[in-house]
Amino acid sequence: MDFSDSPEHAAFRHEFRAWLDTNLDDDLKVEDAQDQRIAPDREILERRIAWQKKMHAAGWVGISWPKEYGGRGANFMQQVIWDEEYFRARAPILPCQSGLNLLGPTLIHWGTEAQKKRYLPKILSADEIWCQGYSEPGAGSDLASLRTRAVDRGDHFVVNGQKVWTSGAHFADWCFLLVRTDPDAPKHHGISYLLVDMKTPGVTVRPLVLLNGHRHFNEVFFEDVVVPKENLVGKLNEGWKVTTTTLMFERGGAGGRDHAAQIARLVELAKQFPNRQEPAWAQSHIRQQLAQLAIETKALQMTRLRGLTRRLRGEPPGPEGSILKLFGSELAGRIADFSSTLLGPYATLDTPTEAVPDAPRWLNRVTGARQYTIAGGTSEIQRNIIGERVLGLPKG
Amino acid sequence: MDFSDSPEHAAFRHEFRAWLDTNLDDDLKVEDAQDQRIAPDREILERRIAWQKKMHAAGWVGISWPKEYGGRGANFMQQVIWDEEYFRARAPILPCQSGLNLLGPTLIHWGTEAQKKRYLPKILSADEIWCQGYSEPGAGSDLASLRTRAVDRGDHFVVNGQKVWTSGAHFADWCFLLVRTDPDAPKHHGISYLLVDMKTPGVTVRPLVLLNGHRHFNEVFFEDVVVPKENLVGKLNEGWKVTTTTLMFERGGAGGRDHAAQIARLVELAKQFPNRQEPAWAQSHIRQQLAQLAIETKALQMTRLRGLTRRLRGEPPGPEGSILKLFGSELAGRIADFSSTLLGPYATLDTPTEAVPDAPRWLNRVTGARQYTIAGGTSEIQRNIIGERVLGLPKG
Amino acid sequence: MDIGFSEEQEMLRAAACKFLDDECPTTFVRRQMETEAACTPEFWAQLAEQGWLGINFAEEDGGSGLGLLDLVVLLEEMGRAVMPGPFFATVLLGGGAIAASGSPAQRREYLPRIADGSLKATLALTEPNARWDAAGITMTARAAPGGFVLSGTKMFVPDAHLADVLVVAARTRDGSTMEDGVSLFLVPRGVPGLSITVLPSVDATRKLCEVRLDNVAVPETALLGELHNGWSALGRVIDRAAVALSAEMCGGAQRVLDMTVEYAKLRTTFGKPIGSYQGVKHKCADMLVEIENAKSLTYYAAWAVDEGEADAPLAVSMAKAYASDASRKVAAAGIQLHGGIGMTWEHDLQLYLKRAKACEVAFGDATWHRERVARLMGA
Amino acid sequence: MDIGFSEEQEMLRAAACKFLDDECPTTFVRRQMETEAACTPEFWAQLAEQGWLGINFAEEDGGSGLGLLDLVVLLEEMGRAVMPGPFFATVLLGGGAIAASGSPAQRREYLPRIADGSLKATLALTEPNARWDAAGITMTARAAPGGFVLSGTKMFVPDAHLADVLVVAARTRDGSTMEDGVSLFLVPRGVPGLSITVLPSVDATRKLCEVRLDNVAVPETALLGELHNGWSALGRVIDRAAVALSAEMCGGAQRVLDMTVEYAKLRTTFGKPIGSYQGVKHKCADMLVEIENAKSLTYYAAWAVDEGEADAPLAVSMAKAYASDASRKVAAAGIQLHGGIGMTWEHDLQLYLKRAKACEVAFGDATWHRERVARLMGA
Repeated sequence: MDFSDSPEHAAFRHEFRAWLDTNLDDDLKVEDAQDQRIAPDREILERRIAWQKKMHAAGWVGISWPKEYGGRGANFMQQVIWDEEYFRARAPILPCQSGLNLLGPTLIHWGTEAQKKRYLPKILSADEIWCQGYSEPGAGSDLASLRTRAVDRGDHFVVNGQKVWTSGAHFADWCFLLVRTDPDAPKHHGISYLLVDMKTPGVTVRPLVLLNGHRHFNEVFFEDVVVPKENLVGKLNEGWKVTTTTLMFERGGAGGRDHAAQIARLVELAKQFPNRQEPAWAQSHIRQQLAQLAIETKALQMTRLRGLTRRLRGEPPGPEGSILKLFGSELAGRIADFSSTLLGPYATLDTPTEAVPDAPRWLNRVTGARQYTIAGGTSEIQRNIIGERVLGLPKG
Repeated sequence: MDFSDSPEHAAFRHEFRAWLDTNLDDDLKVEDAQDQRIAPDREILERRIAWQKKMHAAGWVGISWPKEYGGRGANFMQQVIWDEEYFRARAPILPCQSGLNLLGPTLIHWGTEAQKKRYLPKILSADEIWCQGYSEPGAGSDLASLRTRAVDRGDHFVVNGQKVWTSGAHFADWCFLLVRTDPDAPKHHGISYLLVDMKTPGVTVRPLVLLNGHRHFNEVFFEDVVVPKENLVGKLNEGWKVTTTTLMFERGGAGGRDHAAQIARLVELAKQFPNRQEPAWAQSHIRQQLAQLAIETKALQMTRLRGLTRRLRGEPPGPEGSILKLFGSELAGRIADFSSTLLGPYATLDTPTEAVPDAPRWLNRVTGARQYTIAGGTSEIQRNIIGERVLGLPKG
Repeated sequence: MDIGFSEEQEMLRAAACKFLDDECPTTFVRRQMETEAACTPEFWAQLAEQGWLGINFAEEDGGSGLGLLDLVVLLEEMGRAVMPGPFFATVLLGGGAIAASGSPAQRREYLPRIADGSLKATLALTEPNARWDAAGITMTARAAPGGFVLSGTKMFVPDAHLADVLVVAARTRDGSTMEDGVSLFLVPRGVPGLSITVLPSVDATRKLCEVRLDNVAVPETALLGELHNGWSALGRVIDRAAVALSAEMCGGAQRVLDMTVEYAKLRTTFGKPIGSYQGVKHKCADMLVEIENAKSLTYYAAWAVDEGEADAPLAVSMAKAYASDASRKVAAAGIQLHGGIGMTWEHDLQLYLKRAKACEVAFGDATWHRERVARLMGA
Repeated sequence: MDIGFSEEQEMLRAAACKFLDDECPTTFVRRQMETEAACTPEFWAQLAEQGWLGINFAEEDGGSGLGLLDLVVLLEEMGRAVMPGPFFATVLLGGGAIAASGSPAQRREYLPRIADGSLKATLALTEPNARWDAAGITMTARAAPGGFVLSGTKMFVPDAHLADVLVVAARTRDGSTMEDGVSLFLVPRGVPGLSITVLPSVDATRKLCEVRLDNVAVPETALLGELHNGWSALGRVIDRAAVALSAEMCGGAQRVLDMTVEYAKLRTTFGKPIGSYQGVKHKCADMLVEIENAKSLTYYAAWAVDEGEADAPLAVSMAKAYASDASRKVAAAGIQLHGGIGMTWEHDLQLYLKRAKACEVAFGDATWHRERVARLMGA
């Protein structure tokens, strides 16, 4: 067992860190690493696209993709180090993140040569932004019960239906979409995986504003949308198989790693904060709670590393991602709750004050914490997955 | 709304309190009011039988029973006051408690005149001790799936099967028993309610010792046990209906009321206890936790009183008993957990020490706390009842 | 003992419920959130008409002379409706302080106008130290010819920007205890040296303000209650406010549970209503338990305050502590069980989540009140 | 980075698992619980034969020179088996202290005999104040002609009644810090003035003792490590003990989960296996999360201690805090999900519940270690 980097990995880490230190401008850095919006507005989006192009030019985008497709063929540990350093630098989410993490690996595995050639380069270069068309109203956790239909019209499909919770659809050029192509087949069969140009007539995007006012998610409506046959990924009616890989990547990637930074800031606040005249830190219940949050954060980090080790040893991403998702997102909620215990009424202000200059950020966490235990599979679903797939308990 | 006694009720309370003060000897008082054993051993049982006789002679037993059956016809509020005062005095459980609270009301409602005359007086006088033969191995929460069978042999039944979790069976003279009399009927039909003399040949009692070493529960085996026909209560195959009343009484009665006394003692210990050189009470996390437990205890008490009000206004005992059972038993566990936080290793000693003379009592709570969230319907079952019967959510 | 509401109280509840259903649907609430006033003059006039603005004032002060428990009934319904506007600030805080401390002349001057809707008020208590007790009061009021001069900063003052008059707590001397030396002053809007800034905050239906007093001169008649001895009445006003917030939280949480149960019966996943899964069902059961307990403690606290019971302060802090936690937990669980839809701006749950958070921390959060419970228990 | 166990460690685990399955079934554990020794001479000899009693000692001291992480593997299995007897007291405490502080002569005298099973030891650290840090040590050792005289009372000393030698922590001077002035002494069993009382306690597989020293005279050679400066080595022994207990708790909790999952698959209610209900399934999932996290922190702490990392003390306290809570919660959940049968003497769950409680509070419970984490974080 060894928790430290090997010399080669340390060198890789050093190289990337140095590159980021030199190249990442302060005004690109994100204030809140838990903010998963690819950009709050069009202007910032453009800046982030430029940033991805710069990263790409230096060979830092899609490093785990095979060399033949423009990646570096980086091994898993290098990808992990990339993530850690990128995150540590407070670099912004890459605008093509869903293309890089979800569609890209899927196409590399299932796509035709023509598809790979057509789409992969523009993901890396940020010339095309992708969104993920999976969730539907009424389906919720039961993703496979989707009802958006694609009807075969010889050389093309005609798509009708509605998707929901489509992140970044308002910025996206393309959408990778799950549709039902055989309504008579059992739920998990008869689904196909299509690539849809968002400019096709009949595609309408409507914002789904969150309770904190953030626009990130959308509803996307499809009305007689024509999709060429060559945009089918994998075989007809086998889209569920195509998508399962991607879903595992999504779950594995969740579980905020911003916790440690938040806790460090709360310790700082606790020591300064003139709560009840003595610093809050002088009260043992504050220390107890902060220590507990720090312990849980460390536990999450170490459990994540143990999972990575299994991957490093060549095992595929498994349901342990659910443990990280479940615990990490619940922990984010506990940290937010504690911030309100510490800051009292200051945690309700959406404006900086002398005592708590970063109050708005805490307020955003306090009201937004539930997002993490819902989006990407609710805590209830994660517990089902753990119970059934890890522990082998029978389905309900 | 009025949280105080009316003048008549205050007088009743005063009378009973005064009687207890005069008549309850110190050596009869219970150390731990959460100890629900009718007696830890035969000798104490005899003393408690004598105590019940004394109570009975003074007219304090079965006060809510109608006068014609030896009670006082006390109203519901008087019964509540009786409970509160009896409990407050740390008087021991009456040996005939299950006869008084469960069988008695059932017989008064469903029994024949002959049955009432035969059994009721000896419940009041403690001349016959009863146990409740409901639970079975393999049935658990699903009480109605019981399999102990009674076969009709003309003038008598022959009973075969096994009961489990039978409190006090090792002291009992009689058992009120649920048996299946029609194996072909749907689960809740085909059950009958029998009275069985524990001295009948074929009845065997085997102790089920608890993890804290307490003997309270038993397994009871029935092998070709002959039960006369006149010992059937209610109609044949309608035992489930007969028993439902009793079950409601049981649930309504649960939810320990010893919490406040325990918390008072913990406050005392926190102020004295030389934990880390300063008194534990000086640490805010100790104060926070004790305050929270006190608040929850008060909440339980007030929610109980609100439920009583509904009963006082003439509504029958409803599923709100599940709220008290659920919250009260979980709270007992939280109090026990906190006692271990406060007392540290002293909470693991089964012997008095200078620092914590009552350590064994706390240890017993620490290891035994789970009892309360299991016995009498698990917390899971209570949540089902609340979800389905109070909130109207669909069955699973 | 009888711990149910009286017939009159049930009638009051039914009337409030109907009025708010009709006049204060969430479409109305959302419109008001966008405005500074968070309330229309018409709506305020209707509240006056219902007799709610003077519900607790004595009849000779233009009120109905009802108790806190009656007000609790009303507040539960207001919480259920997330009623916007300066009701809490005017009736419980400013009005409450004048009713508790005012001379007959002061009461006659202000309370009838509060009751008839023509005057709004608030209480400027808390300072940047965010304390809710006497020790938090550091603003000074020094005697000056013909009156007093006040200087200092108040924070988190509810709806100060709407108030015609502010009751300001200030220190007039360093006393032997923290309570000794606190005095109350009536400060009218627009007086020189007074500046009020609305602070954007979580609950737009009721604004919080920063109030700065820079050598604000007030006449002797501005003194409310006894010089140096303002705390004892003020403490009771704060306790009533804490009970009021608890009642609002009970009402809001009940509404969240109702919405959640309704949704859990209709929404299906994997072919069954989500409410049939124990993961949802048990969480709903826990929500109910939280709410029932919060109500029990709130009703008891209101009764104890009305009756002047010795344990009233303990009961108040128990209620506020429990209700603050319960309402946060219930709001979070409600959103969790609604899933994605519950996180949206469009869904009404957000209104309840935000009001719950505002009520939770106002006038002492659970931690603050637990500390007070401990102090009262340990005494 | 590679956070898995090595092949050798996996072999050690497999061997330990097999040995304990064969030699230490719960029937054996239950028989030992009834005895004072809680262990047979034969079983102890077998442990020696496996090389486990000297696993961490240097090879020149008769041990195998393995690290704490290797011991963690073993301890997880011992926790899984609720292995009875004075292994923890002898190997981690008494043996650990001698290995950490002893002169070559002292190590040669004691460690080989511990490793070969012919000598048992323990550490007398804690006093009636129940502290686990240097400030808790108030027992005095005063210099006397030819040696020292020790007086005072130690509490919660594991298996002192079985120890041939006790390492006793005492204060030899009032230093500038609490740590300064702590010295360690080797006190053999049977020395005049030493009295040992077994205290009945929750976990009968390992007894706790009260140890009184009434003017116990020991020679100069009894001093273990440097005079006045015993704490730094002792602190490391205590940290290793805390990691050891964490590992045992991980093993025990894993066993409880395994038993629970197995039961939940077989036991049916209302016609379905109870494990198919979310009320049970989700609780099992939570148990797994607790256990995985406890293991992660424990492995990291053991690695950090072995490597002498700067954050080792922080890592140790994080592991012990988390594992203490996790093991209590898992044991309670295991019983809850078993229902009635889990509460009985007959069912093995009680063994795990009781061991879990004993480990939870020994060498600092979660609260104690959280305070240490805060101190280390805040520094």
